[in-house]
Amino acid sequence: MSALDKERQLILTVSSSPHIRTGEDTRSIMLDVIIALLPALAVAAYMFGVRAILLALASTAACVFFEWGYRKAMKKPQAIGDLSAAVTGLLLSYCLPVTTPFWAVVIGDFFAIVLVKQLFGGIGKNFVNPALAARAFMFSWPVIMTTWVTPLSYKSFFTLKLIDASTGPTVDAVTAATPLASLANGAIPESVSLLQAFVGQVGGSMGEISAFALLLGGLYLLVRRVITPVIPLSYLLTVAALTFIFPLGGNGRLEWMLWQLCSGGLMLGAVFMATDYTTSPVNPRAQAVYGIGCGAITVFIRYFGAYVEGVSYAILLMNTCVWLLDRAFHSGRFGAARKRLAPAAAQAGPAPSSAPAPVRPPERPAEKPETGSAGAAADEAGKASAGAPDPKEEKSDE
Amino acid sequence: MNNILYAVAVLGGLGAFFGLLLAIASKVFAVRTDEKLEAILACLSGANCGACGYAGCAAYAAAVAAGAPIDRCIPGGDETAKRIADIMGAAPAKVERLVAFVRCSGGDKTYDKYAYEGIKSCAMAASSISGGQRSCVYGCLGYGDCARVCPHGAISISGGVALVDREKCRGCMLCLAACPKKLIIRIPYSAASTIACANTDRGGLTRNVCQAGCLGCKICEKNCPHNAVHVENNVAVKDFSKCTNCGVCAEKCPRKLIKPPSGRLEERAE
Amino acid sequence: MSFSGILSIALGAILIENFIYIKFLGICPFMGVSKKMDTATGMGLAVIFVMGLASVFCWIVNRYLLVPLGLEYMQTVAYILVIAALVQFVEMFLQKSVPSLYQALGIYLPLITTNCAVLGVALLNTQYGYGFVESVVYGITGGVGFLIAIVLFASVRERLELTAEYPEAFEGFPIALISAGLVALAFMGFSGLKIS
Amino acid sequence: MKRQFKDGLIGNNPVLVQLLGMCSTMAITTTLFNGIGMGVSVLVILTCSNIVIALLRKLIPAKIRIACYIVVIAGFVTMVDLLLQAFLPALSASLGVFIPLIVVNCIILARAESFASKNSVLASAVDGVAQGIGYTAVLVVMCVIRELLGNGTFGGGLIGPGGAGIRIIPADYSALLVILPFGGFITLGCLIALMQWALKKSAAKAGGSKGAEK
Amino acid sequence: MSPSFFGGIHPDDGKRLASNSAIEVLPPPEQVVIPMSMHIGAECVPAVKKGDRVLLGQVIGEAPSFVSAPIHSSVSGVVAAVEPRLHPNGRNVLSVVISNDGKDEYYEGVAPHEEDALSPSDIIGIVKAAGIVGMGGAAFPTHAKISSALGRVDTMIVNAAECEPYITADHRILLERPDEVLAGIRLLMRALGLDRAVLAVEANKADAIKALKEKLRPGGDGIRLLTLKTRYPQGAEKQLIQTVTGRQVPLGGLPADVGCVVFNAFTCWSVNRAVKTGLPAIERVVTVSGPGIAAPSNLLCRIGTPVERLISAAGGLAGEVNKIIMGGPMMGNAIYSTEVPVVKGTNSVLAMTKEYDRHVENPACIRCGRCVAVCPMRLQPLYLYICERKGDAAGLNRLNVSDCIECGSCAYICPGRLELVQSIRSGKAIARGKK
Amino acid sequence: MNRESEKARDKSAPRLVLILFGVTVVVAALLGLVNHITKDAIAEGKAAKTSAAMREVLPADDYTEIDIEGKAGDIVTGLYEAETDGAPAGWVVLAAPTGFGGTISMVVGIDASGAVTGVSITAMSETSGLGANALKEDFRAQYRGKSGSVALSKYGGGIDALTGATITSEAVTQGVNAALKAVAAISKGG
Ligand SMILES: Cc1cc2nc3c(=O)[nH]c(=O)nc-3n(C[C@H](O)[C@H](O)[C@H](O)COP(=O)(O)O)c2cc1C
Ligand SMILES: Cc1cc2nc3c(=O)[nH]c(=O)nc-3n(C[C@H](O)[C@H](O)[C@H](O)COP(=O)(O)O)c2cc1C
Ligand SMILES: Cc1cc2nc3c(=O)[nH]c(=O)nc-3n(C[C@H](O)[C@H](O)[C@H](O)COP(=O)(O)O)c2cc1C
Ligand SMILES: Cc1cc2nc3c(=O)[nH]c(=O)nc-3n(C[C@H](O)[C@H](O)[C@H](O)CO)c2cc1C
Ligand code: SF4
Ligand code: SF4
Ligand code: SF4
Ligand code: SF4
Ligand code: FES
Repeated sequence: MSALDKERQLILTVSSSPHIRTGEDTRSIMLDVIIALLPALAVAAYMFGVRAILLALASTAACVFFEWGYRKAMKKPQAIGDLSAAVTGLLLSYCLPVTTPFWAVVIGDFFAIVLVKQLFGGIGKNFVNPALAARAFMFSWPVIMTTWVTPLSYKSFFTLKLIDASTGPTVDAVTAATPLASLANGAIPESVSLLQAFVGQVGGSMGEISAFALLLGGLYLLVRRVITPVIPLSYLLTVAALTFIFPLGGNGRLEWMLWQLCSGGLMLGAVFMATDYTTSPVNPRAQAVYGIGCGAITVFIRYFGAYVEGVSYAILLMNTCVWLLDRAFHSGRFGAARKRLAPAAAQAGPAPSSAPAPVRPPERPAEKPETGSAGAAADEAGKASAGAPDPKEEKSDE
Repeated sequence: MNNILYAVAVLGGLGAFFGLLLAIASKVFAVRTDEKLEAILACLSGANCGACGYAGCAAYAAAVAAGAPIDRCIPGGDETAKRIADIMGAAPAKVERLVAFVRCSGGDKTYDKYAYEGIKSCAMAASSISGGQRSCVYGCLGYGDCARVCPHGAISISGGVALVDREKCRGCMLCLAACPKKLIIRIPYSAASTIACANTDRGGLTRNVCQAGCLGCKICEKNCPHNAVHVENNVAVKDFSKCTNCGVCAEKCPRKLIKPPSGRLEERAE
Repeated sequence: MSFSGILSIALGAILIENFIYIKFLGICPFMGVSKKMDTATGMGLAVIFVMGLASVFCWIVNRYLLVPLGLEYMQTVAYILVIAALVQFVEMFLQKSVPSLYQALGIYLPLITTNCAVLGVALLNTQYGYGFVESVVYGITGGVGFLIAIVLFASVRERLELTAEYPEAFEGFPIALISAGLVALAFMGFSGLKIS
Repeated sequence: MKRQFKDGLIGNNPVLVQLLGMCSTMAITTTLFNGIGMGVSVLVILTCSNIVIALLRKLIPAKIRIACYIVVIAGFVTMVDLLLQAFLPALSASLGVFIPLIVVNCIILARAESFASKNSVLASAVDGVAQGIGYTAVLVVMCVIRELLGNGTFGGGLIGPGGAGIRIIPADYSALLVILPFGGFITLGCLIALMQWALKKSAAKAGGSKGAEK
Repeated sequence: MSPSFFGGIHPDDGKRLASNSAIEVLPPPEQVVIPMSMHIGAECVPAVKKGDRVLLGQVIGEAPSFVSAPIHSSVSGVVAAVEPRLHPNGRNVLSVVISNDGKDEYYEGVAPHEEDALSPSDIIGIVKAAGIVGMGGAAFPTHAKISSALGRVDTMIVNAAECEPYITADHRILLERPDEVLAGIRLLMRALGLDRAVLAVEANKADAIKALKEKLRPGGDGIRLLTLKTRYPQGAEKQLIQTVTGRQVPLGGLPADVGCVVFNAFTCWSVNRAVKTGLPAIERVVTVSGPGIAAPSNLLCRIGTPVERLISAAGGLAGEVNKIIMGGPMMGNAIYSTEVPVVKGTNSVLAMTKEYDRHVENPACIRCGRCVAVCPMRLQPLYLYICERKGDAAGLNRLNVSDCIECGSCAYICPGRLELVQSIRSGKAIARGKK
Repeated sequence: MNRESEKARDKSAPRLVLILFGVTVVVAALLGLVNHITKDAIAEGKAAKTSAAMREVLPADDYTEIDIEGKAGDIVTGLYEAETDGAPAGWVVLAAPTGFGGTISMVVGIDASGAVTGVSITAMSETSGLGANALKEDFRAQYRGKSGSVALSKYGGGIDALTGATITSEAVTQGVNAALKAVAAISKGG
């Protein structure tokens, strides 16, 4: 021990490089997601009354409780601090009708956290989206899951009564068909305008109604680099393209497409649920294929399925393909495409001084390193994001 | 009655037809098969249930012939496994049961050179820097790589040192390879005591880094009536072929590190 | 047999009434051979082959032997006899004549003989009153449904094998069954699908 | 013989330990009636086929033994099927294609191969009954759980008003998905997990006491 | 859009701490500890024994093979011991311990060379004799690199990116001695028979770029100054080549395979000094910085000086220091004793305080994919981690674990705080062992 | 098992054939016997079920099948003319529309005036608790007395859909409509 060490009584820490880490961690990311979800909650509260907030709070609390309880029971280190359970709880409440009784939500939360997430080891280890799986499970009570309240129909902001599971909606608010139900029959809804659908004055699950608020949240996530645009864009573009090319019921293509984009859980799914890290691919190209798959299945179910809404099942189905996709579509290998790029001089052998190949000017764009493979669009999308995810750092001038 | 006749005719006809077909096919398409393989196949349940994880009984039989574990046929159970064992060759002759032993008593009796942060694994810590955080570079790191590979849960970490439970250890010796410090040795199950240290530095240096380490004082060597203990390279080593379990060495060791191979560390120290 | 008819049988067999996730036929090989993706693929292909073959021969036996003689009640016995013999025959044939194919598919054949899905498809063909083409389409696409189901599931299991940490009691089949349940949940999205 | 029964129920239970016959276990366990009906059918067929195969075991050459077994089994299955259709049409309708599919239920062939073909008639008969009871027990447990959670009733098809079972959970609260395929997978998964846990626990206990003896 | 490499990160570069401190000469210590292994390649054989008197610049360790570099005494004095001593890499390495007599008597071989008369092979000979190794981190013997590049390259790149946070040694040398660095570059060009070179500097060294621009003869000597985007790991060899030339070093290949050779700026400076003065590699500039250093500085110190001395020369430690690093924060080694000496490849000593320690006890991957997005080698660190934890050698090979340059970008960015680099390092061993 | 003797037994191919033949013959004989015993009971059971359903929707003494080849759509699978005391009492239509979980087999009774007298469902695989509620009397009763064509309330008709099971409700409605149409075609033609 050196004198210095002795003098300062230093017990130094030794660890592997790197010795600095970004300030972002799981908790801060999840916090960002929660923040991004708030506008949609605000719209829900405005449209459906205070019950929307209560439902969200109850679901969040229950998820956090189950996460804590399971890990306690299994004697595993606690992990509620990472807030991922809170995100799951919040998102589950978003894809339920505002009238869902609390007991049903709590069962859903239990299902999501215990059976889907923690049983497989907790965050990062589950293979399907907990909130969506729970929503699918909650179709055990179809009446609850398909009872929609007309926005702004409550008599008082604070008094939306629960529906009673046995007698159906005994609400002092009016139940309504969602635009999706109408779209499923090939008809553009008459009672609401597209603008209303965009801002959220329509029936539907409490958190999904406002495409606008969700896009706002998505924008926040993009700016904070929590998500990359690959999945939401490829998802939405696929739905847009398919509905534009194949409009139903003789409707105008553009109008039909816009209605499809603004209705149902599409925005919520594309921005917040298909992007769930754990259950989506990590390679940008695979992400693009995943988004396209989600989009195609969504439209397929919306057009041909028994369910008017296909988003949750589309995402769940694609969840099961994640491992395959990540394997099949990883992004090439550094140096694998070198032959094409090697300069003539290097191969010509000695005498470089007599005829040195000029150094490439840096202005010339580098050639695309990968060989152009299948799915050029996916490739492009992948590339677009590849640059993007450099995480935001503490600025050097801080 | 006609009906029954038809039934007999049709089904009997089908049976005869397919019987013939298979009989001919088995001649025409006869493939020479491995005797052993056939024998193994005959032992299996034949349910082709896939429970073994292979594509049917034949596939599993082939795998067994190629060295796969013999106890995977679930419907067949133990009996099948036994019969396959017979086919695959005589069971190994009875040998002295060997168990694993960790040659270290340091752990909490050493001090840490630094605070280690990182993956909790001996291999990682040892390969990271300076042979791990412990002051003694020979000793057990206590992150339990050995315990993780032990299929029988025989190893636990006690007082910062890995400890093998001789009753649970089946002598597979997977732990030997897992230990980056090469601290684990085989000893006879019956051995009453063994030297739990591997520090080959001179006594003074050892004393500096560990309160329990072997000083190479040779007291054990001198006292052993059977010439079974020797200090080599500054650390005592026991020759089990000579040791009679008389216990003199353990008694005389000033550091009390000649210990029985199982039991908790504290008990051993007594 | 119109194209849309075939399409709806195919979609039905692959997605809506998936043999594994919805109909529960052929679970034993599905669970047994889904640990690795490549064996799962081999199994899936072999199932397609056998289900197609079974559909063809059972239809012939039913149409030209059993029905004319009023022996429909003997379907089960006749079908299983046909299937068992055929599979064994094909296995011998492949082993001798096309060893490469035998290595790829043949080794899965014995496992398939005693598989609910194969007898199931023959019985269902009869129950649904399918004609020859329909039977073949249903048989093959039912096998395709099996292939998709088992390959997807194998990929999920590979992932779980590497990353998941479940309680010890769930080791092996339990966690696999629960995972299969979650995949079945996702497949419910296709229920009630109607192609018009 | 007592051991054989214990094995059939727990130690070597065909479904929970040997993991055989899972298709029917998951597919038809939606009401108690189904479960008992299926269980008893399998029990009868298993016992009969075990007996016959044990009788014939010396006679049948190895090459065609599977074919012979299958034909025998299929014969019994068809008989049971016809009898059910004639005398218990409701059960027959609700079990549907799964009655003929008993032919390929791996349990029966597995027992034929691994037990009946190597043992005496009596032992084989006992084996058939024991394994059949083990199978039936699992089916009944599955049925009770799934019917209760998924439909809110007990004893569906057997008791209660119009054979609809006794309602325990109000209809609106029962979790429909439990009686759908999804619920079949999950319930069986949990049951097997429970079994593995219990076996491990008892093994540990046995091991512990053995250790103590030493 | 200027060409660039794939991935990468933007950590806070922390260079403001030391970038304005001029290089100070650190007086040689009373005792130097000179390890016999300071480079890639064979360990040197001690040429002296205990009690010998040695002079400044005298060879005390002889290179046993071509890929190795001789080691010289950095002081004059008496050999106090030849024994294993703690090395910055954490292991005990055979070292020559010399008690400094304070006289700095030069060894007779230390004399300036007649620069204009030198042939390329003379230059290589001088570099070899001077024991110059790459100063950019890997410490590959420079003469070996030149020889293997001879006749195969068309582009020489001088790596002055210095992309690692906090380090300012190259920056200061460029700013304060631009002439000497440029002269070194010209010498290396001559040795390689090239008439062009690219001097690549990250944009965050504006003053150095300005100083260099003033010194470059306009159009005359073939050295082009290229300003790079500030992004880590811009200075990694393969990435730098890609940025500068658009070429990708092939799998398992060397820079020469794409006609390039890369030298660190300080290496160039050392070459110039060896030719102009005859002084071998006995000294180097070390940045002593980091949040835990009271007065961050750039010190020109003798090889073999204990780190402890550097720290006290920089005002000592400040704040709750819990980690001392040799090298940069992204790739350097944490040391546990400040007794260890400065070696040829040491470019910095950093002291980090507690608030920079973001280690967590139970890291969990959330599959966010950031590690994949930032990996400049296009690897998938999360999957490497999974395979390593399972000991899956085949999986590691399939995922090309050996391509990893251990830049640390993935571990830096990981919000789940996985020890990705540590795991990958162990994964490389697993993959090699069971190939 | 004794492998030596087994091998010996395997030798002759005719033996294989004979044994398999023997086994199948015995099984077939037994089956034939069982079938002989149960055949009538099964047929009776089936007939009883259909006729019970027929009697439920339209009580009559006698039902005679009418050939409807090509006259009704895919959904209608059979049509019977009902007679009471020799006088025509109406028609009974067997229909099989597709619901949520597959085909729904139903029987529709239509009286001489063309109004629905009853709807009965003989087989379905709809989800219990949802689509299976169509078996309930109060749902089926809604169709009684309707003529011409029927429709769900949401399309302006008078039939309230089952909660959460629009598809099943639509299917049943479709079946009734098909029956009405078939009868209309027959009575016009006949
Ligand atoms: C075993 C080995 C052999 C090398 N051989 C050569 C060589 O022949 N020519 C060359 O220019 N560089 C050679 N290098 C140097 C590398 O190309 C590279 O410059 C060196 O590893 C330092 O790179 P880094 O600091 O980016 O890691 C070699 C490196 C190693 C490890
Ligand atoms: C991740 C990474 C970052 C590096 N950063 C630098 C750097 O900033 N400056 C530098 O000179 N060398 C850097 N190197 C080392 C170079 O790859 C290369 O070894 C060096 O430029 C070769 O020159 P040398 O042999 O003269 O050291 C880095 C290497 C790696 C792997
Ligand atoms: C598990 C489950 C079972 C279902 N079973 C039926 C069913 O038997 N019949 C039906 O028409 N719809 C069934 N559905 C579909 C939906 O309940 C319903 O068709 C869809 O949500 C539209 O309902 P609505 O228009 O009646 O509100 C089922 C859905 C689920 C999740
Ligand atoms: C962008 C983003 C989206 C998320 N979406 C979901 C989601 O849809 N459902 C959910 O249960 N958790 C979601 N989470 C939380 C968390 O990642 C999820 O519970 C993991 O599946 C847990 O392993 C999300 C987290 C992030 C960062
Ligand atoms: S790994 Fe093997 S040898 Fe080591 S303790 Fe466990 S059972 Fe004994
Ligand atoms: S014995 Fe070896 S492997 Fe086991 S804890 Fe000690 S150092 Fe680690
Ligand atoms: S950055 Fe970390 S958390 Fe994200 S995918 Fe990579 S290893 Fe997992
Ligand atoms: S350390 Fe390796 S895996 Fe990680 S980013 Fe750097 S090159 Fe990629
Ligand atoms: S019971 Fe084994 S495959 Fe169905």
